[in-house]
Amino acid sequence: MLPAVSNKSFGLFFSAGFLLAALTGAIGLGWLREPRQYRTDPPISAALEGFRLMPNAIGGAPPEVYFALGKPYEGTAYDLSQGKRLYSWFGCASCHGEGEGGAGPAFLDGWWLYGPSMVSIVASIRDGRPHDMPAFRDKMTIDQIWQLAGYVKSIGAYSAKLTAPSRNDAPQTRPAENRAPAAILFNEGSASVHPDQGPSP
Amino acid sequence: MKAARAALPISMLLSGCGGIQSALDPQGHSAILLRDLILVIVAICSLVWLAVMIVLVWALLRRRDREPGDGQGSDRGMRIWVSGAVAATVLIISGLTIGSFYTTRGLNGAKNPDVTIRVRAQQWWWQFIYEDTDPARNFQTANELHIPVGKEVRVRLESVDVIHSFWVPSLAGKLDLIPGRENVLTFRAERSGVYRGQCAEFCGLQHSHMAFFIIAESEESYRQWAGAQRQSGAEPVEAETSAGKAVFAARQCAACHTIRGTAAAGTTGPDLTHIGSRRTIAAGLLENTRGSLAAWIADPQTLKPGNNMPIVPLSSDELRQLSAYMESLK
Amino acid sequence: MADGAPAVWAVNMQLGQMLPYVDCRRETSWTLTATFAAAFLAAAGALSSSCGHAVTVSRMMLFISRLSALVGFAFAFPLLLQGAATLLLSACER
Amino acid sequence: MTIEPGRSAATDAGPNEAELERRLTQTWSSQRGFWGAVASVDHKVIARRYIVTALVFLALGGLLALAMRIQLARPEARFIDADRYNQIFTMHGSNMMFLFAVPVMEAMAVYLVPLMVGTRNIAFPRLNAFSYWIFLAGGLLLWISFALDTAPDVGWFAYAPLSGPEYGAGKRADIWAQMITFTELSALAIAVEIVVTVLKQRAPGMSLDRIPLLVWSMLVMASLVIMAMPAIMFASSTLIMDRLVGTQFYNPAEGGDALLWQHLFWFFGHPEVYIIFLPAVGMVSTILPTFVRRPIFGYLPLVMALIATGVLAFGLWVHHMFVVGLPRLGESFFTASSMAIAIPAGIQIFCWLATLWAGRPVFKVPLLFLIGFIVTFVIGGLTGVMVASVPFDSQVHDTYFVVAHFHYVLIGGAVFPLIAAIYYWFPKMTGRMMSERLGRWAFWLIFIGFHVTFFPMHILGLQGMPRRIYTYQPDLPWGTLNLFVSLSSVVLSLGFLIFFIDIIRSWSSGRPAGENPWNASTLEWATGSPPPPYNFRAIPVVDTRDPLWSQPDELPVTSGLRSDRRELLISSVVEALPEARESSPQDSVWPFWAAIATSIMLIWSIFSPWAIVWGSVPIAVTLIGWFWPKGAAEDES
Repeated sequence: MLPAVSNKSFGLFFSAGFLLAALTGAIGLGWLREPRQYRTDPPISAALEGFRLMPNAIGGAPPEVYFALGKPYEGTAYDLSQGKRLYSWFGCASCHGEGEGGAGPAFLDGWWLYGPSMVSIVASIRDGRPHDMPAFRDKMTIDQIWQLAGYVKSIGAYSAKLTAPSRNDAPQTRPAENRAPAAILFNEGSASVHPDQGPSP
Repeated sequence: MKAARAALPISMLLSGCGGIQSALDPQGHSAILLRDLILVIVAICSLVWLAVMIVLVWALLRRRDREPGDGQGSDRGMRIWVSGAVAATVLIISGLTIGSFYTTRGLNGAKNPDVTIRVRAQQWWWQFIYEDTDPARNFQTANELHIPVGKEVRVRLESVDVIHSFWVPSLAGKLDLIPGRENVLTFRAERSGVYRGQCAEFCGLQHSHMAFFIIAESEESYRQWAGAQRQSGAEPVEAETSAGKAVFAARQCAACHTIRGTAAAGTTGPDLTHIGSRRTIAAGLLENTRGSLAAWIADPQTLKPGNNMPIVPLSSDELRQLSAYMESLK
Repeated sequence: MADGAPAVWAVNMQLGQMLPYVDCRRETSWTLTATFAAAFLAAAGALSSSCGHAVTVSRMMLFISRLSALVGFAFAFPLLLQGAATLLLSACER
Repeated sequence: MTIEPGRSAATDAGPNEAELERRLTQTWSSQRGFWGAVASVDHKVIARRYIVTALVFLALGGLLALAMRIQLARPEARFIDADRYNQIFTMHGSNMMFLFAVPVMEAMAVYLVPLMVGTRNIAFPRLNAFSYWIFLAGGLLLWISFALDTAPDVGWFAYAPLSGPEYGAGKRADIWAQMITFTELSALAIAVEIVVTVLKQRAPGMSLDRIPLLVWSMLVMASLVIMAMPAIMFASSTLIMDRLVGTQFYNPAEGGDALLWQHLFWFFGHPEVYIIFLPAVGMVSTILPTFVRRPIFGYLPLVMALIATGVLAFGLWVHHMFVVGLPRLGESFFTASSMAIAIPAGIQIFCWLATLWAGRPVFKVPLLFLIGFIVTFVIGGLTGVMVASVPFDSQVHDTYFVVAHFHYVLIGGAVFPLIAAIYYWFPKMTGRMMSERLGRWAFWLIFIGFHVTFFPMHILGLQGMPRRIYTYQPDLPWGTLNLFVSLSSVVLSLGFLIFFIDIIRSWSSGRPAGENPWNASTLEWATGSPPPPYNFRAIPVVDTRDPLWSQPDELPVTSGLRSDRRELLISSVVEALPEARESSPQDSVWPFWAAIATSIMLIWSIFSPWAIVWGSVPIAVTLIGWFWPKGAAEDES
């Protein structure tokens, strides 16, 4: 007969195991952490302005603070989803459609006129580009521009991030960002609307 | 802490009306009917509870002289009592149900309302659009609704994003705003006053700070107010306010907010054409003073974390001018 | 037997979600008809179960038929209340 | 009564008692050590594990509640920020419903039902082991996500579209939805076991009208689980699909419907309340007679009430949706049904009162909690009648009135009986008594603490305080009452603290209990405390509702089951006449591995739909291991 003592030791053993499993699980899943930054401190915002561009205004380097924060605007689901809302609030769709392009170039195809780097996309939004891309410097704050840039980059991502948003609560016009649309559409070639547009601004 | 201190002045605004958001202090036709129903049901249910408690205490403490009965006699007696109690329950429940149906009938609004307002709820504020037969006379406001006393008011409820719920307990019961659907609620304020309402369906981060005010006033002052609201934003007269207007146009503000009569035509945030005339800002969070306007513009993310207004970097002069301009938009 | 009462009630709950739209649009009264029919069925089932006592002999059958009768009445009651609702409320009210 | 024995080998008819016990122990007990414990399929071992884990979740959920009360004690407090608060109230609700209330009730069923119907193990014991590991994995998933700041923040009801792809950024809502799948999977598994155990494994003679009321209630509860849980599993899976692969179930722009979620959720969510409450009804109806020294009054109406409540539970879901703008006529149907459920509830209360009236109450701790239950639950039931009315509900829906109402029903209606049940069956489960003195302290602190905490919430709700707000403004007239409620909640938690201390203390050093310390009447008291691995030396035969009262000296028993292998007695559904002998599975570690494989697939599928494809391979492997035939062929007699 299994005596009561053995049952009891099993109970204790079990609670210890329970705690241990929880602990190891927490550590093991630590990489999933998604801190949400609702309020960017003004000094950090100011520092985010300080990215540097090469003379061709394509390549460049983000500010140090961007790395210190852990590159949040590309990988944090919250920032990506805010970027998605900014995309519709600031009327990006009027020229770029839902990413398929229009008066402005497409993002979905993964062909980037000014390269896929964050700095270049941020510069495009902040300062504008030739052929009627307006500057949003006076319309958005710099944090918003970074959020939007992160989202725009995810529209044309060749491999989707785990944190990429999926469909909107709206009519579906294209594959969602978490399906890596560029991987589907890249080979169809660039849908550039200004064939004369060279790399230099 | 900051918010607590900043919010304190509202108490002055609200003082004198303790039950400003209370189902027990009804000031509207529907809410009065509902209060009566609530009181009747609560009274009946309290009596039922008391009866059960008396029986319970009696059953526990009664003197037991004889052996407890497996005897058929006591069982038969109990069967009669239990059946009687069940019959009483059936009667009470039927009464309450039918009474509830009658109240539902009474809540029916009039077919032809005097005022119709479109409500578009969004995370985390209320957009109120006063519609006229002539679209040129449409105007909109945010987080503050003026209605004429004694008139049937119909609100057409839509949601821009997630599910919200329109609830002004002093005037009527609540009704949800659901994306993809339109709900209609009709109510009538019986007395003039300021009534607070609040989103009652969990709608995300700042669900707690999504309040609005309904100001019920005489027909005449309502007409005056509506006429004033149809005007474009006031032209600044002082140097400070015109500097504020320039700041508004030059900085990020105009991308999200509209001030009719200026170039600012953003639609993401509330219409600010007459923000100076509103009692509160930020969906009932702060009383509308120049100080709280400045506090809000300077750091909306500390006062209401996660809302969609960004921190716009401004110098202290710009901040002062901008808040003066906002205050002047009566 | 009254075992059908819950089923009748369940069907009527579903109809109550669909028929008011039809009734409002076409000015019919299907909700009312369906509800009273359901209430009648449930009550009749319950009565037949309770009358069944006389003929059933085995202890288990007696237990089951009594149980069915009580359950049948328990479902006839909400059906009657629903009938009252169809009389008192119009199908168009939202 | 004897059953035709197997052809040759050892049966329980032959040898003397000591020899028989030795053989049965050898056959039924699990191996010692870690793997022995993991592989065990003994329903008592698994149920105890389940109960302990669920109580741990209760304590954790209670801590969350305290954190919320600290935040709400003052207006515009900054103890917890909005984001964390939303996670906390979501965690509190989900944890209490899915990780505490339902599992603990099912665990009580897993422990008690086989003993009360007089069988040796539950049906499908390996599924039972699997179910526990899945439940544990789901609980860990939720709590680890909380530790990592990725806990769901959409409420325990997770209304679309707030939980949908556009407004629920990150994996928070996915974690909630997948936690649902875990816990419902484990709940469904147990429900199936209970239905089969009750219908096919009852002791000879335990016909339908002699089944203990607890077993009846568990049978109804299990049927409810089987019918309600698929709705929520469908809902949570479609939500994940909407979020991950872009289906459109809840997207009105593409022909989906945001209200579909609410219909599906509440079609599960309302029966859920009765899944928690009906076992409590069974506990009350079983414990009460013991402490008033007479059989329950009104067995038949109580069974009817259980069944009627169970069925009516499926016609109440729209009363959670009275303010979404459905036709008033359709809504009033749900008013009628919700009001009508007061009739079976009333019948239960009246029958218990009659039992109390006719008996001689012995005021031990379990009876105290039952009295507390009646006082509290009647209030919860009556406020339930109130919110069943459409117009009444339009004022109190989503306010603190409803918070008060369902805490009266869930704590008053289910947790009080559960505590009574733990005091009552603790001696059976551990062989030791809990402290009468600490128990009285716990009762008075919990009872008074509960009422002073939750009663004022009714008033707060009528004063217009909505639910799920992380703070309120100082000028609203709710500050004083909220502070009072927060202070009262300390009293309540003190009571629970004493209760937990009593459990831990009594487990190691409580007074030893005999076989039947309360002089109760049902079969579980006819064997040792704690029961041996084989439950009963010989399967008892039942010819009344209260077998230990009518046959106080010696229960009649059957014989004929083999003692050298695990065998159960199968009986007929209605009359419980013996039909066959059935072998019962051996211990196995495969359910554990299957649960791990399933967990990997379910968690992976939050991130990639391919998880369903590749994750099913290890599951298939573990299932093959699980079902691999071994050893002797079935004894077909």
